[in-house]
Amino acid sequence: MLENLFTNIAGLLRNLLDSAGVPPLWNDVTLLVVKLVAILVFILINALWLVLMERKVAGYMQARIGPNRVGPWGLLQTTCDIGKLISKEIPIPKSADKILFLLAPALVFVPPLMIFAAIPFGKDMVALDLNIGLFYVFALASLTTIIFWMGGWGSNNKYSLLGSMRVVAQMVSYELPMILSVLGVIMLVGSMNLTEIIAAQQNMWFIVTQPIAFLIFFIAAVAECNRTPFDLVEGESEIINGPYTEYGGMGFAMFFLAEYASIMIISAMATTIFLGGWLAPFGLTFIPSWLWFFLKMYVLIFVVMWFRWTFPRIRVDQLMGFGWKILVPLSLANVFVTGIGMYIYRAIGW
Amino acid sequence: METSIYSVLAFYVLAAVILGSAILVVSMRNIVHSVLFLAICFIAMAGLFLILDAAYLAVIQVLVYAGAVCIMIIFGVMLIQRTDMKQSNLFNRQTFMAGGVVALTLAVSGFFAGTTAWADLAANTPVPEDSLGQIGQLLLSKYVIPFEVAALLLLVALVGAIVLAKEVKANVDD
Amino acid sequence: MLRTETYTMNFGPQHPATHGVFQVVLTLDGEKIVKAEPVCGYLHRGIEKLAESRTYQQVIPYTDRMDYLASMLQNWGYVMAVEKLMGLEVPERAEYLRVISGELSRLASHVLATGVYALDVGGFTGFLLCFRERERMMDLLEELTGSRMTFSYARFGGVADDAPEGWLEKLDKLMDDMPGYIDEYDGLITGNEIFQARTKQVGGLSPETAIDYSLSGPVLRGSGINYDLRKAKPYSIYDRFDFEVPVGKNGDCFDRYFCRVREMRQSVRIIKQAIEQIKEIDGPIKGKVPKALKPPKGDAYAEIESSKGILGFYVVSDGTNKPHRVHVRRPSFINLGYLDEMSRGWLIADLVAILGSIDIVLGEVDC
Amino acid sequence: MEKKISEIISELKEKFPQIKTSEETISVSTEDLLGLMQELKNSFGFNYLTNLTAADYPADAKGKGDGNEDEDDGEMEIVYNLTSVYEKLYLTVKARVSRKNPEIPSVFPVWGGANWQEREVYDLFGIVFTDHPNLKRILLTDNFEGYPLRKDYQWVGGRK
Repeated sequence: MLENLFTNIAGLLRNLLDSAGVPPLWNDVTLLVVKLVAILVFILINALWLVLMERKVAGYMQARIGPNRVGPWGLLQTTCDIGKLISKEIPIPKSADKILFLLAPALVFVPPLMIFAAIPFGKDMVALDLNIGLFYVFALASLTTIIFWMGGWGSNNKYSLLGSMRVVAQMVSYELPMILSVLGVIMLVGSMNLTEIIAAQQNMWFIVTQPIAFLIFFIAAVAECNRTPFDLVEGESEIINGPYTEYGGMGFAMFFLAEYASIMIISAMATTIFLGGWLAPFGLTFIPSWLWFFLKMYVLIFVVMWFRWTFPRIRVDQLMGFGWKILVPLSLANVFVTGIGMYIYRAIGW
Repeated sequence: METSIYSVLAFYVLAAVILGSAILVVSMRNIVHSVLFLAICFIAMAGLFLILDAAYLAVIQVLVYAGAVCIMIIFGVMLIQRTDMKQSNLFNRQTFMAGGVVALTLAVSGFFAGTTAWADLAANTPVPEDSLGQIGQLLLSKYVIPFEVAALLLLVALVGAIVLAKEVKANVDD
Repeated sequence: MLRTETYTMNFGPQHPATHGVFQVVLTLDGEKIVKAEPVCGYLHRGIEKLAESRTYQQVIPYTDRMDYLASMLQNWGYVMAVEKLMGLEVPERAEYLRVISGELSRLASHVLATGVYALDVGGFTGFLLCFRERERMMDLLEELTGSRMTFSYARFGGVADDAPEGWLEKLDKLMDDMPGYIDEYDGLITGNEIFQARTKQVGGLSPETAIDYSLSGPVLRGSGINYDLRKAKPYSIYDRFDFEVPVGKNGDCFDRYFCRVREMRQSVRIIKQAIEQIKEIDGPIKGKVPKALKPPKGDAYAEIESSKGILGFYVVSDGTNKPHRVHVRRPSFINLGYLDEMSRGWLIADLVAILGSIDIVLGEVDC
Repeated sequence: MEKKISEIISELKEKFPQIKTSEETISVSTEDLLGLMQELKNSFGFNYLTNLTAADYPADAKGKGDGNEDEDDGEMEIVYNLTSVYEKLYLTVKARVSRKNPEIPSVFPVWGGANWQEREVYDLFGIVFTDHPNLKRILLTDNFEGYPLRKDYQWVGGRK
């Protein structure tokens, strides 16, 4: 019953539309729109909740309590924060490039939304089942760079410019090891379809067969969403707040929430590729598949937060050196070893 | 490939976006805006590939062109001082020369476009399901020489970039 | 070959990493610092001038406002200079109370410096963990003096008040816990790979330069110079305690930071010994000092080891009840003087690490 | 230790006959200053300039009777506190300049630590340190008028 909760709702909707005499194409389009809206709502609610979770996690790690005034257990804290931020004026610097400055926070949620459309949240729960799903995710993720850069450049502030320079350099550098690290998985599966990748982990998760790839992917992914120890983009003790220095009110909130959306994305991707996605481990199938997905995702999100409240920030040249001198060669070696392993495997005919 | 009214509509919309943004790329006074229109142009082209069922190419288009080539141009923009192109030489003596080159390019590509038997191609070879695997096969068998030459070219460019970027000195007075 | 253009950037006066209102005008080549020109004075209140129109006693609260993170030591330095000028004797119990409160203040200052340094290199948790302990110290100091930061505890020829009932026991308890806390800092901050990568070999300072530029405190000792006034020229009763002077090896940011951490352990040692010894001493906490204080004509210079370095007070008397001139040798100010040379060739992120490792307090820099 | 300081002072007395000495203090003229400082650093190991400051002694004010009344306008005294870090020795050097023409050679070539301290003294007293590499105001703004730590400085506004 719970297992197919969401697929049943979708089916119900489709039947309803069919019986109303809507042509099939429009039926599909309507359903897709409904799915996308559902995903958007999901992202926003989750981002709100993650902000609170982050503050709670931080609080407990720092021997304090964290927000606990608004609502039970402080649950409504971020909701109130957003209310405050929405009601605030968005100050536009005099010399800023107005169009870019205002466009950037508006666009920043587009790539996460489009990426989530391709992620299977559970059994038969994927809005767009793409053949090249994995690549699709990376391609869209690479577009965020431009949006951050737009914001940083448009602010016309030297700190923002330095920040956007770092964004661009960091994201380009860490995209490479991230893509290279999943090549091993693609080789093993022989497909870039996310559903097939999950299906291939029926017997064994790829974190077991590709542990190094998982590490590289996770490190690079943390760097991609600019989180500590790779948060030099914001690096508040160095460059104030990087590209978002000049943003206030909702403009800032959008970037802020987008950061949590990208944490969700990397955690969801790592879950899908390496942790078996929505597959239940040890045959614990009485818990619905989508719940498994969220559980795994939240474990990874917690790890990312744990990083943030433990590590200091790395320096910009160390960041580049680490990416290009360690992660890239390591991921290439991983691809090479995987290839040899597959060859031997086939030769033995196991 | 079935031609529905929607795909035709999508084609014209995308084509208009591509042409419009391409014109804006060269006519924008602000170099930063030019780069952003270039990105839009690339993304719209990815849309064209999608209409042609070449999903892999579309994704590569976004990943490489919008995600990487544009970023490289952004680097270039950030490294130069001038962002305002008020004194831009949009029209000058070189306009005629450029016009000639463009006309020649148009003529050549038009010639090939006209002489290719599109109808046969479209009819006889349906888009394969696994386009990626086939591209890989072709690159390493039939087109291995161009593939390797391109790789070599990139390597040369890489080495050149490293040599150029090495030991850059700051332009300071004291 | 390619040449690059430099540009200038204002690092401050409003900036999260300048520890106050302080500006560095950076000339940058990309992110690399070509020149760093410190601009201070945003917090200049003219305390030296103000002191000239106040009586000697009235100057004590002004000293609180300089290094407000270790005000106990500032009070102490000032009263020591005036005592030297007047030839006053300080009762033994008062000296012990001064040492205990002074070392506790130094401990609080170092704890904060450690935490802030963690924050400077991006580790937020270290910062807040350090506040946890500082809170306990502040509570104790409040109980002793009635104030959390601006103590004004020292008096000419003694201290304001004796320790309240049970205070020494509470302090003893804190000192028992302190090594555990410091181990925690070592685990979370000092031992962290990224922290070490950020601070080791960064902002190196040779012992010769450190001496040449009159740097003092952990900055000097981090470069391997064993010079601590508490050992070199034992003032007050420091010759009665058994403690070591931690020194660094390479003079980099890490050494300066680590000196501070190890100094905390030494401070704990000193306080524990002082608590033991003060129990035997029962006596007045204030010497015989006339109400209207008129030191004889002349001048005196006294220096103590504050948490930031050598804190010197130069007091000139013209025979009236107001000082003719008071000058403060502020360690933060002079340590900051070498910032430009120290940060050249490093990145912006390193500037933050270097500035943090000097451990300045702007109230003291600008005076 | 006392003995060592007195030895140093008597040795110095031979080399610079004009200086006036007391227990741990040397008074020197501006002409002899740089030579004396160099000697102190190179021969006696005073490698550390702990403190450099000044005090104003105008003729009309209470500073009178400090032994120097030959100038009409009074004098300003610059005080150097020197330390030998390795030998643990301490010495004070004082030099006087006239208030009318406050000029004194910079000791920056001897100790780098003089850099900011001399700037501070210049800022607040208006004493010009000749040959200082970067003598400009440090605590006050560049367009500040007057030198506030001089006794005759009058400020406008604020409470007395």
